[in-house]
Amino acid sequence: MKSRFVVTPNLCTGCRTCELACSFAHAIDGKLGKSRITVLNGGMKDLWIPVVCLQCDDPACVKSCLVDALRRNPETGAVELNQEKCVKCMACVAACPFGCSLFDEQHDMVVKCDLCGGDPVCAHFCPSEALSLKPITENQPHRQQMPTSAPSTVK
Amino acid sequence: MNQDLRKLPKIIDHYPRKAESLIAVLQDIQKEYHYLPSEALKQTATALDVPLSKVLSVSTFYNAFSLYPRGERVIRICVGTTCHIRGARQIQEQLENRLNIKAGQTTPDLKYTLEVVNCVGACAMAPVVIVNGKYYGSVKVSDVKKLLRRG
Amino acid sequence: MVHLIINGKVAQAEEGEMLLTVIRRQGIEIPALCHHEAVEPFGACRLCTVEITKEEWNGWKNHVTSCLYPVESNLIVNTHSPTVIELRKTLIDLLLARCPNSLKIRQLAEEYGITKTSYEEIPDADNCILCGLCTRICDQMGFDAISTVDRGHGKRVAPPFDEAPPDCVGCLACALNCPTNVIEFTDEGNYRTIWKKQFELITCAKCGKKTITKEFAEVLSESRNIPMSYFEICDECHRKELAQAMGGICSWSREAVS
Amino acid sequence: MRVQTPQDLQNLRRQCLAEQEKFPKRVLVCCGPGCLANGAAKIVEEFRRLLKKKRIKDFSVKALKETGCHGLCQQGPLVVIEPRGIFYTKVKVKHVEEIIERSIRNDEIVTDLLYTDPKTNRTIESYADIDFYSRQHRIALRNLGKISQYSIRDYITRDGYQALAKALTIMTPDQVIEEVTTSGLRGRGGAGFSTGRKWATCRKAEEQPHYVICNGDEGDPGAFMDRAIMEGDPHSVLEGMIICAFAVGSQDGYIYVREEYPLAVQNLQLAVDQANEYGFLGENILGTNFSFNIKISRGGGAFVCGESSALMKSVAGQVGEPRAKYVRSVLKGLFDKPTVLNNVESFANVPVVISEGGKQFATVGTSKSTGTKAFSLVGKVCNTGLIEVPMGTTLREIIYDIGGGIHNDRPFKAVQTGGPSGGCLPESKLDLPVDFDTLTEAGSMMGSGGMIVLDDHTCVVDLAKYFLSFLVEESCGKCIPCREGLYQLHRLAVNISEGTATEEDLEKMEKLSEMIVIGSLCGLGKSGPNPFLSTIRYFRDEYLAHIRDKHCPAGVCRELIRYEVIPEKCDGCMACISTCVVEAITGKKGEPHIIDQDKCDKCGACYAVCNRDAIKVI
Repeated sequence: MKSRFVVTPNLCTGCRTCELACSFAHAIDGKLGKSRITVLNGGMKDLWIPVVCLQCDDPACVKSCLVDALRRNPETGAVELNQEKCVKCMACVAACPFGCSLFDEQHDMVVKCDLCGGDPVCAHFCPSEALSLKPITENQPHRQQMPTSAPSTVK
Repeated sequence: MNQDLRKLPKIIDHYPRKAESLIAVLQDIQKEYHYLPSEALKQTATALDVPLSKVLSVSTFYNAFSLYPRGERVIRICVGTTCHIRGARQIQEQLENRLNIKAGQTTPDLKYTLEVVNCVGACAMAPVVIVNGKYYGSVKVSDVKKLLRRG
Repeated sequence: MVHLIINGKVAQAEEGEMLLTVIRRQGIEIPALCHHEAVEPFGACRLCTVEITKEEWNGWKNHVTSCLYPVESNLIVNTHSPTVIELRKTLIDLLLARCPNSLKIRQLAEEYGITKTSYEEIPDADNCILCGLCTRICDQMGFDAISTVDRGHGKRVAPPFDEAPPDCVGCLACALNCPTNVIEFTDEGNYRTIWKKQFELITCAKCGKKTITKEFAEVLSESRNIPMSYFEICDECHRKELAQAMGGICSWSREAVS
Repeated sequence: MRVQTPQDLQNLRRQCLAEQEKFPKRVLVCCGPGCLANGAAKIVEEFRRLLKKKRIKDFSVKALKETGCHGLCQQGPLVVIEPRGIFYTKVKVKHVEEIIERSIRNDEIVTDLLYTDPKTNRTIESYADIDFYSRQHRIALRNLGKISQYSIRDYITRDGYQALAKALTIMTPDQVIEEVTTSGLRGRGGAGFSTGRKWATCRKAEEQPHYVICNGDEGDPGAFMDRAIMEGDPHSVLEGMIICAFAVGSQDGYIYVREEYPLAVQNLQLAVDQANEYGFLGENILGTNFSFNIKISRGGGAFVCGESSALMKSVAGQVGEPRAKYVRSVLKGLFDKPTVLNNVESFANVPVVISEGGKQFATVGTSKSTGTKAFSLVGKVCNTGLIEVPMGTTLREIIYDIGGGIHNDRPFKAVQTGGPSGGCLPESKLDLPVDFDTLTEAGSMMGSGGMIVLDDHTCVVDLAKYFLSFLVEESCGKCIPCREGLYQLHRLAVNISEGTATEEDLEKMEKLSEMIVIGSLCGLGKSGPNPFLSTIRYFRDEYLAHIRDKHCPAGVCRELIRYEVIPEKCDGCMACISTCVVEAITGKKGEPHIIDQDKCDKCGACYAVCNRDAIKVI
């Protein structure tokens, strides 16, 4: 695990370039894919929160999948959805407490963020470092505590 | 029509409670009640821990089983190759016309069930007809009337 | 690592991989109507048949279904040999006789240059090609709600006794993966109906959007210990809630800073 | 009474022989499939009833034996008086009294019950002198008709379980496999795979446990050799299985028996219970540390379950759908564990292979197909019945020398072997030797042993149509080439028999057949088109007669024939009128009848009923 995808909402300007980058990155046959990241208002003016899969430690989506189509990729630490195995039963979409398994109507398939295989395209295009890929150094705390039920950042 | 299934637990307990015993249990149910009542299938499914859909799959795949009540007299016409070339077809048609049902059906009054079976191994005595388990060899078209009273 | 030759080009595969996976990895498209990665390969439709041979077989050829033929080193595979093409055409021709108005089969037929079946069309046949995907996926998910009944040409897929299947939870995996879209279902108002069984759909507590059926959620909650509360609102509202929650923390930290 | 050591077995054998010698005469009533259908059970009851009342020196009801199929079913019900082998044929209940008084109490022979050889018109006293028997060589059927079906002691008097004792106590599993391999024994179910090699592969498979299965499905219509062995000599099958289990290292065995064979299930279960009781089955057999149990698994009534992977699904209580065999069942069979599956007849041969030794066994038959093969010789042949001949015997010898030629001296047309997966061979092929490979090259196959002789009254198009409709009904429905392909092939065959087909249809059928053979998942589909392919190969002109001239030469295909009364021969006996279900025949008693061609649905019942040959087929 060389690097870690870090979300720092305070720096987010709400410009949604990340959504654009994600849609383009996941286009199929020229048709844009649904963005796996959504920038939403945090409850105050000018407070924007990029909402994206937290790659949980004990993911509800993996537990909900009855055909074992969701698996963690050890290199990237991301929980990846194997499209060929998915039977579109929508269990993971309903079970994810953060709504980060989505249904892409355009391509009629379930999608989720897989950190673009370890090099998230949204982090590249984010103008304000709200989304960034930080190399992991030894003295970094193992995991940053987040006040949600599932610690966010990745092992 | 709810069949009284008092004997069912004894039939099921005769075999280990494993999926492997399904066909043996179904055969004993078929022997006892002459068909597979739906209630019996449900209880067998739970007893052997086999999904009900799979029990139905097996009950409809094999010729031995019938989901519908059979007549008192089950007439089985052998249509194996030897019986076929020695006139089984005419005997089948005579029986079908006299009973006014097609092979595989039961008369409305539940008196007769007519079935065809692929070779029972008595080919030397073709054509063979079995009425309630009793074998009749070298059956001729003219014997058909007598057959209806037998068994 | 196993090395084999597919259509003249060398290909690599892991021990135990099936031929079809390797063929597809080379970007070669061959039909495989009864194949789905979620379930074991089945070998029913035979459309993925390819021609194989080996040096040491000196000329002898074999035709195998690639979906379940394990890779072997120095196997020579031809995915579009004349015999294989003719077999696929025959299979599609036979399928057209069975389901003349199935869109999927007609598309496949066009691909192989067949417009109309050369056999007698089967009277009142539905579009089911008995690929078994619906029953096998349902089994794989642990519900075993539907199965095939009877055998031979009269074989069909049905719930037990052709009544509402007790074990079905209305997850639609059967209907959505049927290659010829034969399994009917309706989502109207709060209800979903499939296999003559009615299910109540969960309505999102916030925005009223319909998600999965209650029965499905209960099964997931019990068997995979997922709190029922996760299912109360839809994915969109979950995201909004997450944004509000994270928003609360940031504004608290902003006040602390300023 | 457990046999703990080989010595115990020898003592037991002497004891059983002594019991038998108490009765100088023995009465053997054949209760095989054919004779049973002809009323053999009533004859046994009559013998019992009379013997209870009568006092006869040196004879009691214990010397009355119900045996398995004796062989010449056509002459059944059969009664044999040993030791002279007096062979009474077509015995009725009313003859029993006479047989007891004249043949058992005294030494006379009831001459009018003896067999008369149709060729020489001589009555023959002992079955051993009848051509039907003298030309046979019996290994798998060695005990049939000679021992009671219900007695393990009878089996032991004929060296029963000696081979097992030899294998278990003085041979190693590898030596057993070596012996079976050198014997050249190949699967008698029809596939002809080397039994020795199969056992060797299973023995080497690491996964445990190993299973041994006996395939008693015998789905081919017209075949009843396995039934006769299972009912008449079950212990030879058990002994073969136990030796196999010892060789491949298995503790659990199954015998899969067809649903249509209830008697076989009953006799096999009795044999298993007796074998357990005597110590040939169960824990520490014959005092060794080898244990083996056998369970009977009843089939559900599906021809496809003759195929090994479908059979194993059926034993596991599932639907009999075959799986692709790229991983052979010797490695992944029943419950996905290594499994040896052999046919009833193969197992029945094993004890002889072990007791005689592989080399000696291989001297019989041909180099590539050693040993003998049992056939159920049926159809339009004079001596229908169960035979066993060395491999390499020609079809002509079987049909004419043993079978006694064609019934009513009608012209021979073809012989059908291999059941629905086999084919028809015409007169020109009669001199082919019967073995695993030659018939296959000629477009048919030896198969499991059904041999159906056809005369000119059989229409090959009707026969091909019959086999195709049989397979359409018995197909498991899993794969498209078989489920859909055979259905369409059958539809086309029906069109030919109804005279609505064109010559292009023939080419289409041949092309479709080729694709079914290539595309099908299992043997049923791959060999399904054989009956059609072999009849079109040898009887193409008959197909063309149906298509071009709308004429069925054999007078069978209904849409192409007409039944007419021959006025001069018809004496107005009204038999056909009462049989005709569509009331198409009119006429008064004593006057020639007339068939109304519009009403007549050509079912052929009048033709079958008329015993004055007053109805002709055009």
